[in-house]
Amino acid sequence: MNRFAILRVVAKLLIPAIMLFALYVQFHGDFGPGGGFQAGVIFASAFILYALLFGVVTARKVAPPRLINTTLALGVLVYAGTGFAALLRGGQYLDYSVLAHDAVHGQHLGISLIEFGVFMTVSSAMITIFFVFAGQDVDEGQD
Amino acid sequence: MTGSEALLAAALVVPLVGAALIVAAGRRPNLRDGIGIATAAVLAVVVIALVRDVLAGARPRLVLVEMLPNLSLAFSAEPLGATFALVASVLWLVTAIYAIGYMRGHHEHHQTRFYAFFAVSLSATMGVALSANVITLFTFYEALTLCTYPLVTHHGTDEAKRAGRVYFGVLLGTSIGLQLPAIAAIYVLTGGLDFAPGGILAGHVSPAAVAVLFVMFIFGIGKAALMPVHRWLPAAMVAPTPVSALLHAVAVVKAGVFAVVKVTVFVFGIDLLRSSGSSGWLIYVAGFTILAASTIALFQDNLKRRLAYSTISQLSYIVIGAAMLHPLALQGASLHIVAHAIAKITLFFAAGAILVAADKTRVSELDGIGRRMPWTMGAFAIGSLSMVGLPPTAGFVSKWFLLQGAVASGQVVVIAVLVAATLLNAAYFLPIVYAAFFRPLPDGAAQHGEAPLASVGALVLTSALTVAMFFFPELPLALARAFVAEGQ
Amino acid sequence: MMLLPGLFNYWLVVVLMMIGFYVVIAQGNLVKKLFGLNIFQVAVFVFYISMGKIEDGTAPILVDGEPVYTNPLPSVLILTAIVVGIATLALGLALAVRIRNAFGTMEEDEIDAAEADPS
Amino acid sequence: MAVTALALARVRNLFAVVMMSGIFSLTAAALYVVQDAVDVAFTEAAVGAGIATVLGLATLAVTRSEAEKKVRAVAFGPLLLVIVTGAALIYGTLDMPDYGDPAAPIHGHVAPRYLADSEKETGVPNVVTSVLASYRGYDTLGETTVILTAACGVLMLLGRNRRQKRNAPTRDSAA
Amino acid sequence: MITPHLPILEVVLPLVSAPICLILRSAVVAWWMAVALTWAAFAGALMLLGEVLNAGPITYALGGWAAPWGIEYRIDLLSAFVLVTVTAIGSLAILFARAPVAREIPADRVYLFYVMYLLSFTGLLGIAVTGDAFNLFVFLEITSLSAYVLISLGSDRRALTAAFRYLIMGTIGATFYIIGVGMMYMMTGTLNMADLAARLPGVLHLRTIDMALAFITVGLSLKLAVFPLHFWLPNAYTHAPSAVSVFLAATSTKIAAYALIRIIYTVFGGPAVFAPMPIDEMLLGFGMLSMIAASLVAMFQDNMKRLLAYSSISQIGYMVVGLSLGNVEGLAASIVHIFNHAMMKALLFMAVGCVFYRVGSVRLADIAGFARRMPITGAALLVGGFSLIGTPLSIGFVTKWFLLEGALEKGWWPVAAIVILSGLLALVYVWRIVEAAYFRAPAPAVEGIREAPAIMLAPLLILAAINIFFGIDGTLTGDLSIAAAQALVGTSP
Repeated sequence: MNRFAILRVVAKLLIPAIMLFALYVQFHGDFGPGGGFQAGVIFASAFILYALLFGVVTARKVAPPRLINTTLALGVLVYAGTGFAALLRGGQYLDYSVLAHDAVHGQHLGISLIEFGVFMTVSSAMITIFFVFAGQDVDEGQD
Repeated sequence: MTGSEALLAAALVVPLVGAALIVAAGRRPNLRDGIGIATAAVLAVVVIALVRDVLAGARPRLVLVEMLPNLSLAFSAEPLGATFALVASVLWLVTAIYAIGYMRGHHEHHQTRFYAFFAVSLSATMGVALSANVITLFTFYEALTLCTYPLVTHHGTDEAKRAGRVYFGVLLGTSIGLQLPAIAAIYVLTGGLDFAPGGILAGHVSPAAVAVLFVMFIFGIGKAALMPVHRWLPAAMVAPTPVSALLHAVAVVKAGVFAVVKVTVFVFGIDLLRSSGSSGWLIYVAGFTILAASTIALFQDNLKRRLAYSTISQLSYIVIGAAMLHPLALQGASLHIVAHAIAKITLFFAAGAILVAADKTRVSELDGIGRRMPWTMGAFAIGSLSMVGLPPTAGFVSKWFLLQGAVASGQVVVIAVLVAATLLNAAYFLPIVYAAFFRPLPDGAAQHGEAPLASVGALVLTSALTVAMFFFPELPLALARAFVAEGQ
Repeated sequence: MMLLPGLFNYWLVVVLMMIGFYVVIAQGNLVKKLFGLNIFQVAVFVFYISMGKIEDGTAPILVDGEPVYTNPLPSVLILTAIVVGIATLALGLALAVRIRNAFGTMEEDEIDAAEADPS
Repeated sequence: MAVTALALARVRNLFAVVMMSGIFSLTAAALYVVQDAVDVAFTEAAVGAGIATVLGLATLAVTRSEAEKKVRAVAFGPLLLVIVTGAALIYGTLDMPDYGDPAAPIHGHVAPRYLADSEKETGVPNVVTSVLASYRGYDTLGETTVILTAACGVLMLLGRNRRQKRNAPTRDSAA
Repeated sequence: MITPHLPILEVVLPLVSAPICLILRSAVVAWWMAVALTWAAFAGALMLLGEVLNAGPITYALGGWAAPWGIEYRIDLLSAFVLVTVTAIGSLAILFARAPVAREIPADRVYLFYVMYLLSFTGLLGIAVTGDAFNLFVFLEITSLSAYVLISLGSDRRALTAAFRYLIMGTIGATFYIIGVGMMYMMTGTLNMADLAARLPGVLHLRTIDMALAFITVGLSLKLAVFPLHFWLPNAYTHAPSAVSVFLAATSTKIAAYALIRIIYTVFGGPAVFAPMPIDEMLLGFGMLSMIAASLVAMFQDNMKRLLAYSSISQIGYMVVGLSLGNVEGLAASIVHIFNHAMMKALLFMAVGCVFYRVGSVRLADIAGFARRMPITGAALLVGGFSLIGTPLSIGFVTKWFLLEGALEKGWWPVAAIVILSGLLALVYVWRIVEAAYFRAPAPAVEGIREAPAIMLAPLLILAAINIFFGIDGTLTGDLSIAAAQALVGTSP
C-alpha cells in the first residue's frame, strides 16, 4: 500500500477541505448555487475518497453503518419534523413563516432546517450506497 | 311486515337454516336426516300458506337489499311463482324422504355435504320462483347452477367431473353470455327491471330490438334445455338419483321454463310479442326440440338418460305453451309445470329404486322386474301414462289445455307436434312398462325385493299425486287462471 | 447551441432521448441498460432546462439591477428529478449485482435462458 | 453530447460505458450552465459525473465484468419503436415556442411571482433555493424520501449478513 | 387541530414512521408501527371521505403557499375513494404479512421490509391526494422504488430479474410521464392540476398538448400494465413474496389507473379531449385486448400466482375500457373497479399466500385438494373467484354491470360482448383453480397440512366479507363512484 503514500497524504489534506467546502455549499445555498443536496453529495464524496484510499473496512470504522443509518433516517425526520413544527405553531404543513416571529425569518429558519435534513439524508445515503457496493468484495472475501 | 311477507321471507330462509343445521349435525346421521325432513316439511307448510294467501289475492313484496342504485334484490309472490314454489317445496319433502332410503341403501359418501347443498339449492329455487325482478331472477338462477354443481359431480369420478364441466359450461355460458347482456340492455332501455303485468318493454324499443332480446333471453335461459342448449341435462344424469329427480326434473329445469314464461309474460308482454311478431320462431324451435328429443329418447338404453331426453322434450311443451301467447296455452304451460314435475319425479324415483334394489340402469335389463318390484313399476306405469298424456293422469290435464290453446289460436303446427309427440312418448315409455310386467324374468336373475321403504313410499305418493291431479285439478288450475289473469 | 434558432435545441434533445431509449430497450447488458436509462433521463432534464431558458436571461439569483432571469421552476423540478434518477440508478445497479450473483451473468439473453431452465 | 451518447450506445466495454456516461453528464452540466441553470449544473456534475460513475465502477468491480459478451446487430423492433417515439416527440415540438422566447407561456404564469416576490417572502436571493425549499418544499421532502428509499433498498439487497441467505438453497417458489 | 390538517397527516405520518422504524431496527416494533399507522391512515381516509361527502372537495395548501405557486393537496370524491381503498388494503395486508414475511425474509432484514412497505404505502397515498402533476411523479417514484425492492425479495432468484425489468419499464413509464408533464408545463406555465385544467382548453388544439397527453397516457399505461405494455407484471407478481403480491397487486396498478383518470378527466377535462385525438379509441382497443388476451393466457397457467397476475392484466382492461367510454357509467365502472379489483385480488393473493404458507407451492398440481384441509382458505378463494368471474352477488358483478350499462348506453354492442366474453374466460381459469382445490385427489404435499394461522386468516375473512357485502349491497360503492364520475365528467366544458 506504500505506493499510495503520496495519495494518502494528499487525501488527508484534501478530505477536510472537501468537507469544509461541503459546509460552505450547504450554507451558501441561499445566495449562490448549492444547498443541502449538493453539499450532501460532496460530503459523501469525502468519505468515498477516504474509503477508496484506506479501504472500506477502515472507513466503516470511522463511520459505522449503524450511525450512518441513523443519520439517514434522521434527515428525513428533521425535514418532516420541521413540517410538524409548523403545524404545531398553527400554520400549514411546511409553512415556515410561523416558525419565527416574522415570516421572513421563519422562512429562513425553515429553509435552513430542511436543507440540513436533506444534507443528512443525502450524505448518509450516498455513503451507505457506496459502502454497500464497495463492501461486496470485502464481505465476499470474508467468506 | 305482514303475514304473507313473513311467509315470503320464510320460504327463502328456511332451507338455508336447514342447510346450516344439517352441516352442524353432520356427525349424527339420524339427527341430520331428521333435520332434513323437518326443514322440508316446514318449507312445504310455509309455501302452502303462502299459496293460500296468493290465491286470496295477496301480493306480498319484499325488498331484501339494493344491490346497486335502482337495482335491488326483491321478492314477490304471484300465482305462477307460487305454483312453482309449491311444486318444488312439496316435492322436496317427498324427495327428502326418498333420498334417505336411496342414499343409505346405495351407501353414498359425503352425505352431509349432499344434503346441505340440496337444501341450499332449494333456497335458490325459492329465490327464482319468488323473484320480483329480472336481476333477482338471474341472481338466483346463477346461484342454483353453482350450488347444484357439487351435487352433479358428487361421485367425484372423472366422468362426473367431465359432466360437471359440460353442465357448468353450458348453463353459465348461456346465462352470462346471453342473458346478462340482455338484462343490461333492458335496464339501459327502460331504466327498470321489475316484473310488471303486461311487460315493461312496450314503448321503449323497436321491434327489431325486441326480436334480438327475445332470442338472447330464450337461449340465455339454458336451463329450459331448448335445443341446441340442452346438452347439459343428459350430462347431469351422473348425479345421484334424488338430484336427478328433484333438481333435474323439477327445480332446475322448471326454473328454466319458469323463467322463460315469466320473462315472456312480465318483461316482454304478450301484447308486445304478439304485435311485433318476434316470438313466432320459438314455436318451431320448441316443436323441433319436442320431436327431436323424443326421438333421441327412443334410442337411449340407459334409463336415466332416456328420462333426461324425455324431460328435454317435455320442457318444450311449456315453452311452446308460452310461445303461443294465448291464455289457454299459458294456463296449459302453468299446469304442465306441475304435471310434468310430479310425473317425472315419479319416474326418476322408480329408476333410482331399481338401481338401489336391483342394481340395474339399463332399459334392456328390466324384463320382468315388475314382479319383483310391483309398487315401483306400478308407479312407473302411472308416471309413463302422464308423460304420454293419457287420462287419468295429470299429464292429460295440462296437455288438454295446451291443445285447446293451439286450437284456439289456430296453431296447426303445434297440434301436429303434440299429436306426434304423444305417439313418440308412448313409443319410448310403454315398452318399458310392458317388458317389466309381461316379459319373463331372465334366468338366474338376482334375488331382490323392493327398494327401502322410504323410497317406495315416496314414489307411491307422487304417483298418487299424479292421479289426484287429474281428478282434483282445482288448486293448480286456480293458480294457472290467476296467473293468466294477471299476465294480461 | 444557444445561437441556433427556433426549435433546433429541442430536436437535439429528442435525438439524445431516443439514443438513450434505444440503449434501454435494445441492449442486453443490464449495466448498459441502466446507463442508457440514465442518458434518457438526462436528456429529458435538458429538455426541461431548455424550456426554462429565456433569451438574455441570467441565473435566477436575485441581484439588483438584473431585469431578466431564467425561469427557476424547471431547475427546481430537475433537481428533484436528478435525485430520483440517481436513486433509481443505484437501486438498479444493486439489483444488477444481485442478478449477477444469482445467475452468474448480466446479459439478458443468458438470464432468459437460465430462467427457462429452472434447475 | 450526441457523440458521447452514440458512443455509449456502440461501445461494448462496460468501463467505457460508465465513463462515457460520466462525460455525458459533464457535458450536460456544461449545457445547464449555458442555460443559466447553475444549481442543476452543480448537481448534475456531482451526481451524474461523480456518484453515478463511482457507483457504476463499483458495480463493475464487484461483478468483475468488463465487456458485453456479444456483439449485437441493430435490433429493428426497438429501433422502430424509438423512431416512432422520436417522431412523436418531434411532432410535439412543432407547436412549441422558440427556444429562449421570452413570450413563451412558461414564463408568463407561475414563474414571475417567484422572481418578483420570493426574496420579499422568504429572504433568500437564490430563487431556485427558495422555490425548492419553500414553495415546492413538499416535492423536496418527497425527493429526500426517494433517496431514503433507495438507500434502504440497496441496504436490503446488498447489505451485509446476506451470506446466510445466499448460501441457503434458493427455493424455487414456482417450480 | 388535527381535522384541518388531516389531508397532510394522512400522508406524512406513514412517511415519518418509515425512518423511525429504520432507526429502531426492530422487526416487532416495525410491524406494530406499520399496523398502527396503516389502520390510522384507514381511519383518516374514512374521515376524509365523510368530509368530502359533507362539504365537497378539500384543498390543503402545503407550506401555506396558494395553489399554483405552492403544492396543493386536493381531495375530491375520487381521491377519497381511492384513499379508502388503498388504506384498507394496506391495513389488511400488513396483518397478513407478518407470518409469511417472517418465513420468507431473512430475520435481520424484516424491519427493512416494513420500512419499504411503509414507504410504498406513503407513495400510494401521496399520489391519491396530490393536486400537482409533478408531485405525483415524485410520489410515484417513492412507490415504485420501494415496490422494486419489495418484489426483489422473493425467494426465487427470478424475483430479481422480475424486479429489474419492472425497474426498467417503470422508469421508462415515469420518464414518459415527466416528458408529458414538461410539455404541458411548457404550454401553460403551471403544474397544478386545477390550474392546468383551467388553462388547457385554450391550448388544446396544439400538437404539443396532443403529444403531452399521448406520452402521459403511455407512461401511465406502462405502470398500469395495459396489454402490450404488461410484460413486467406477471413475473413481478409471481415471484414477489406473498405479502408483497397481495399489497402490490391490489394497489399499484390501481393507483396508476387513478392517475390516468385524474389526468384525462380532471386535467384534460374529460371526453372533450378525445375529440382531436383518438386516445379513447386506442385505450378502448388496448383495454379490450388486455381483457381477452390476458384471460386467454391465464387459462393456460399452472402457477396460481401467475394465473392471477394475468387475470390482473385482464381486469385492468376493464378499468381502461371503462374510462375510455367517456360517459358517467363507464367511468363509474372504472372507479368502482379500482375498489372492487383491489378487494378481490387482495383476497385471492392472500388465499394463495395462505396456501403457499402451508403447502410451499402455488402450482395447481401441487396444491390439488388443499381446500379440504384448509376449508376457510378454500372458501375465500372461491369467493374471490366468483368476484373475478363477476357472478351476481359478488363485487365483480357491480363493475360488470356498470360497464355493460356504459357500453350499451353508447350503443357499443361489441364492447359489451367483449366484456361478457372476458367474464366467460375468467370462468374457465377460475374454475381450473376451484377444480384443483376441491375436486382433485389431494396431492402429496397437501397431506397433513393445517389451516393457515389466525393472523393470516383474519384479514382474509375480512376481505371475503367485503367481497360479499359490497357485492350484495353495491349501492354504497356504486353511488360513490357514480357521484365521483359525475363530478369528473361534469368538469368538462
